[in-house]
Amino acid sequence: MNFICNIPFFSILLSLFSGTVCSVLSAKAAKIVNRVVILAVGLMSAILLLYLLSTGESFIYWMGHFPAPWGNEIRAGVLEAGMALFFCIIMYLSMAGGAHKLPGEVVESKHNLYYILVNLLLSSLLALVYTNDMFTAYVFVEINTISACGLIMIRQVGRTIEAAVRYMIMSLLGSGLLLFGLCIMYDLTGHLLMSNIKESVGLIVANGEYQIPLIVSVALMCTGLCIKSALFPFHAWLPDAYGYSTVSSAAILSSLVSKGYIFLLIKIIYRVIGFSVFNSTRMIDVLFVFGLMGMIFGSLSAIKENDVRRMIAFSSVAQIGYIYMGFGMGTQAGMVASIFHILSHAATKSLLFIAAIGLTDVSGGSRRFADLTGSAYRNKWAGVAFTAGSLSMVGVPLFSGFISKLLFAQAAVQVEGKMLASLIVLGISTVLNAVYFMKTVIRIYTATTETPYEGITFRHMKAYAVTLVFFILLNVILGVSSQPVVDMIGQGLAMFA
Amino acid sequence: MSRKKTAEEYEKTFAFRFFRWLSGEKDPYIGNVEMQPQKKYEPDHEAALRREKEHDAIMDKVYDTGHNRWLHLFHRLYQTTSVLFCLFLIALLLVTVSYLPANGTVTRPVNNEVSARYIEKGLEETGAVNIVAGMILDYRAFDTLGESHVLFVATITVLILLRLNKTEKDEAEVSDRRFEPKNDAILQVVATFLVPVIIIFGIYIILNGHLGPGGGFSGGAVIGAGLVLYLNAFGFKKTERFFTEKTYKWVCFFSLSFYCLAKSYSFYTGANHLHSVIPKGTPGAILSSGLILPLNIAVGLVVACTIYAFYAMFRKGGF
Amino acid sequence: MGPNLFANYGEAVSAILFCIGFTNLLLQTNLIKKIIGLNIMDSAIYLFLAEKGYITGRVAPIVADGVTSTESYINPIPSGLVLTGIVVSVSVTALMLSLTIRLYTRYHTLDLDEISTQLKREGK
Amino acid sequence: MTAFQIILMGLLIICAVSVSFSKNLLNAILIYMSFSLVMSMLWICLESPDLAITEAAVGAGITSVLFFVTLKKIHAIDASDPEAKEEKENE
Amino acid sequence: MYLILLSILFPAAAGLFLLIRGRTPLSGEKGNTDRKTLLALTGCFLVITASLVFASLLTVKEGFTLFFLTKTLPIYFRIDGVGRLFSLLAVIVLPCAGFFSFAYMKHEERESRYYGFYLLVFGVLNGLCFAGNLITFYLFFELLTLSSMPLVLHSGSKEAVMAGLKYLFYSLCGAYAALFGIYFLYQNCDSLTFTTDGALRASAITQQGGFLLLTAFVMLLGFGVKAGMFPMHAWLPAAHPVAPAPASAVLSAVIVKAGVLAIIRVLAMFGKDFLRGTWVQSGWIILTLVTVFMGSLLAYREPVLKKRLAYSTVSQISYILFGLAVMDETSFTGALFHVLAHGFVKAALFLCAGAIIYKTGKTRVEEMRGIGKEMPLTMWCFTIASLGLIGIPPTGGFVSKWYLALGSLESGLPVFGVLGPVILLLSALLTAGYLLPLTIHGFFPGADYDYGSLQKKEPCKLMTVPVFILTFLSVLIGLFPNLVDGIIVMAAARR
Repeated sequence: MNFICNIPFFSILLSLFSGTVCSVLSAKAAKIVNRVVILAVGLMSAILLLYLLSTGESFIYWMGHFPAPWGNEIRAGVLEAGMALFFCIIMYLSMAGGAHKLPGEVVESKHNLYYILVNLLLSSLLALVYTNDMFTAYVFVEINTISACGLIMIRQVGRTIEAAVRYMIMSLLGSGLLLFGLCIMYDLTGHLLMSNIKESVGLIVANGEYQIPLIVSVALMCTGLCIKSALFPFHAWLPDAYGYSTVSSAAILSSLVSKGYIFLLIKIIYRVIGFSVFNSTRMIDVLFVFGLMGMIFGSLSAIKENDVRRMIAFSSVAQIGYIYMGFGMGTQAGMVASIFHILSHAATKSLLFIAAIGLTDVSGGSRRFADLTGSAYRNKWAGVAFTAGSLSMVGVPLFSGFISKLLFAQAAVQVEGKMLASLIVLGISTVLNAVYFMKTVIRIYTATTETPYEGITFRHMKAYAVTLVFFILLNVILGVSSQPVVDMIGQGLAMFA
Repeated sequence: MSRKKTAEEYEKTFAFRFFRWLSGEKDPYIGNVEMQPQKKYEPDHEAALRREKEHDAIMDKVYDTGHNRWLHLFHRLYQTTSVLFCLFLIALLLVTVSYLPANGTVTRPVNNEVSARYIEKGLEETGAVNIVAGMILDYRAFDTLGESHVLFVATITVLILLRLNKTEKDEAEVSDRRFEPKNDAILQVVATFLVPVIIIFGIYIILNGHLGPGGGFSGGAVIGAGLVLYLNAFGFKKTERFFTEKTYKWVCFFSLSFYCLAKSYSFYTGANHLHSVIPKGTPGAILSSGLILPLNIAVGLVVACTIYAFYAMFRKGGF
Repeated sequence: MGPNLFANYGEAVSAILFCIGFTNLLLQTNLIKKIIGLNIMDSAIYLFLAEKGYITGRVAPIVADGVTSTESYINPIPSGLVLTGIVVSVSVTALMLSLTIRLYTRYHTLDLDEISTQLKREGK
Repeated sequence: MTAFQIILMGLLIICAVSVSFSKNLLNAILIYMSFSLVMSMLWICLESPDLAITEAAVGAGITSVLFFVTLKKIHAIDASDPEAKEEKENE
Repeated sequence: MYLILLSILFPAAAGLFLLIRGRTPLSGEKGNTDRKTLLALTGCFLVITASLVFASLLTVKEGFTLFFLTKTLPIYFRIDGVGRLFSLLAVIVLPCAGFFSFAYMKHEERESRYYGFYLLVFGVLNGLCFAGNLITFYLFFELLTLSSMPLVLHSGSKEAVMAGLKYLFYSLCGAYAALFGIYFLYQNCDSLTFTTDGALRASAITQQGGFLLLTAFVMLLGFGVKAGMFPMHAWLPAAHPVAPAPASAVLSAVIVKAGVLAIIRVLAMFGKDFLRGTWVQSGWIILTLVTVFMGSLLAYREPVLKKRLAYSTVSQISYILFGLAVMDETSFTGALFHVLAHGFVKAALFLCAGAIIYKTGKTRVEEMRGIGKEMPLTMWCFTIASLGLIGIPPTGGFVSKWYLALGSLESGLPVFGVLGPVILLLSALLTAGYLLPLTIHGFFPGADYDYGSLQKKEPCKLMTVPVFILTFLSVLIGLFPNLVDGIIVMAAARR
């Protein structure tokens, strides 16, 4: 076995171990460890990705001395490695972009705890990405949930604690359903490993035995993950959680945590149930409908919002709707579009959160639109970044948002029954997006004659500005050279089968 | 014959609205999209206060469920639908259960080659008499590694939520003790007898984890419970002599690090098909079954400390 | 209805318990009862899992007298999974309870709806 | 054995339902404690002694203690309800 | 190849430079010098850009691909006949209006922002004209909307912001409607590169003909928003009165034409043979005729000068669209000719209106009695341009309308072949009705006019010269249509 194949294992264990290590370090050292770990994992994932692209085959890695159905396994393919790399990039940028807010919002003595949470979150995301075992996935979903909850309430104002409680309640409902579905699946197949379950599911479908439990199990697992990733009717916790937590948390939560669950769902669809079996259940129609509803209602709530960060949070609801709509189409193209949208949305949404914090900082900390007037002149970098993010959200060509919408539309055109609905909703939602994002952009670029607030120059926020530049670059790269990414996603999905 | 309409009357007609739309005078945004003209900033505290009061009044009106019949009705409706939904869920699950393979039989899919190998070869491959312990700490050790980190991250969140700084801590302790007698004699006497027994029992469970029922987690929980009892009987002063936040931190750190590193070694050797140097020992002996015993000890330490930490955090926000 | 409802009475009970827990978690306004509901829900799932492993007439998977034949022991896998699961649910319970304490010190109520009303009243 | 199991399961359901409908929080917690104990007995019946030990230590022990402490904390915050002395429930 | 890229990127970069660097000119001595440098810079930029565009118009023959957006979607540039024509229009009108605004914008705030976006618009327009496939075109179409919006809401008053938003939303909705058409085309074409006549696969036409027709109609409507076609024309009269006059001139003379260019492209993609005689054509002709007539009628009733001119734009653009909708060679020539003619004339008219507003502050038509006595030069230009818009022989308007009517009659369409010219004629009469009174009352204010208070208010050279140039050009193409014919024929051949 090639040494590079150890990388998934190393990345998970490294981030897990760094969490433990941070618990005895001072805040400063913990911060450094955190950054180094994220960078190292990102670097390793990049190497792994290159290696996998060159070999063109996925591989299985034993977690222990025992082969397939007896021991735990992790599995790495192009898609997994790419996701890991992307998660690391976003996480690093989010941490860097929000670092200057941390001292003001979190008690000094709890900083190292924050970094523990981030490290563990990273490790759980990596494990979710790489795992080949359902029960391992469940355990790491729990780590993910708890550390996300910690990220929400690390800034201890009333709102965040309330949001954390709501988040936990919804998440636990989701975990419960997921675990129950998993148990039924275990009962039917007798396996916990994804590849073995898939074989057995194939047999079950072929025999026509246990049809109802199978469908119920699939439905339970899907519902659980949908609840956890804040699909439309289950999004009540989201605006407060994203709107009031410290900014790095908001960026990470919106762009990574929910995406981790969605990626797990993709794995379940492809590697556990099988794409064709999944499509034959009615589940995809349900996902489709809720996705469409999310797209509309999320945008409508965002339009009504008078608080910029909550507005961005509501926009997340709409964007998650897009992803589920892609699932609901039930085609390979729809899936590719959804996965691309995961990337594009993660890049854009964290950019928006980080840019928004720059704008609110120069408006006396207020998030109301009235106070934000002209803030783009006071903090030029944040203004430009916010505009770029908005353009991407609205779907202007050259930004990543356009490509994902293009892919969705292309996928929709191929699906007979759902074409019209998805295209129309896509159009409406895009226009609604344009309404609230362009409104904000105009607002922040409306010059005020006299402001009580001080501006900020480049010199005082070097790290912040550089982060923003990287984010914009990421967006533009995704928007301009999307073909390699799309190819990679296609290749990764092919490896899934 | 045309009748001259007044301006007001005319404004209500369809033709007026049509022509207004035709000539592009109708603005669909006014009143719909928030966009107000630029005003100079004038700090106006009175207005702000007044606004706040009005806001409060409105909120009172909206959320006073006692008088707001519609909201009340909505709540009722919500609850009814939720109950119905749950009944539906029960029915669905029962139907599902009725289609599942029959319970207690050997022929179900669950009893396949996986469990067969655990039972048949478990003893020789892991060295653990307790097959469950062998399974969770060797075959499926990655899950268990995750599990102990769940506990760890939960402690971290509890620390974030409840840990107080020095001065707050003292106040918290005072208020915590308000309702209970200090140094309850009965409790103390009972505790003197009970605590060592409990703790020894816990240690037994941990050390016996690979030989019989039990293991790190349950043993750790028992020890933790013993510590909690001790704390209740003798107060924080006594326990702080041997157990402080620092102790907790380092015990946790070393146990988890050991766990992580040991498992990493075993994963690494396993995946790369290297020979592991850890001896299996004779099955049934206390020093046997490779890494399972040390891992059980590590887990036990972590759990005991964590449970004590939970309790102390809940009681006074630190220890 | 399938053929095995009465044979699977354990699973049926666990399904009912699951739903009771679910309802509690969803409907109770009181946070502590919500948490109890959560615990009941988790326990129900563990019961369901444990029922999976049980085979009539066999004993717990602790090797006695060196007998390692499949015929003598029940399936050990569910027990292991439940063991892991219980730890998870304890952690979550502790976290939820500490959240409850924080929330109560801040808002002096355990009712989530009331808290959101208060939040709106604060206007922040 | 089966009859015993069925009785235990009936107890479980009774406990769960009465938790849902009990007005007093303390009662609810006590009932939940007994729920855990019944559960641990059930696990003995299902030939899983590991689980029984763990459930007894955790469900009936630690979790309940944490519930009681929480309840006590809450009453302490209110400083009005003096009947919060039931936190000495371990093992 | 680099010339094309340069002529797009240079003005854009220059605009961004002004936006980033520029600060509001201060009052006093320092502000004055600041302002002078700003103007000098902008002037240089405009001239350089114009020469770059001319150079690329003359020299560049081949298209090139910049990069690939996705595997089958290249960003591709090429200069063809139609693009050349529109680019010519832009490259004449934009510098003229730019120099005009040097004088006009003197007292406005935040000039650097205005010029920055002005240059951006210039660059984007060049990109739009040189775009070689539909996706590239769409990219610049969106960018055009976004970069021209700040020009509309420049003054920052409530009306301006609302008008800007209105413009933005109308345009975006239209563009998205068109985008869905593009998705379908992408599905049913081999490539999205502009062709002369139809790029649809034959199989697609037979299988999904009905759906493709719907798509075509939606795309026409979507791009028609930008061109101010009837159901979605309302943004024009809202945006024009609030925008600075030179910005209105650009908006009306060039940016609105982007919609026309888009529709020409769409038409070419679908192919005339595919659309001819279908319900799409009839529906489209009806819409254009309604717009032509309604626009003139509304302009006739409108008392505010700039708004009147805006309605006039609505009406006149639909002349062009009518010419396209007839799908006949002659009328197509007429339409292209009208693009130029209307561009020059409308720019001149708006600049005149701007000069009047700048000097006298009067915005309503009835206030402008005797204006010809006060500002004779401006009013003469106004009059000549009006004649051009009405279509009186020596001007360009006559030639284009002649071709339009002729083509419509030749096309042999059942009803519209005859109805079209009639409505065009009616509308021309209305045009005369709403433009000439201004001249008449301007020069002959009547007996009761108080000549005592009369004073010369002729604006400075910076204002008059651009107006002269544009007026002169509008007459020139009327006198010597052959000058333009070369380009038009080329455009018509390679559309």
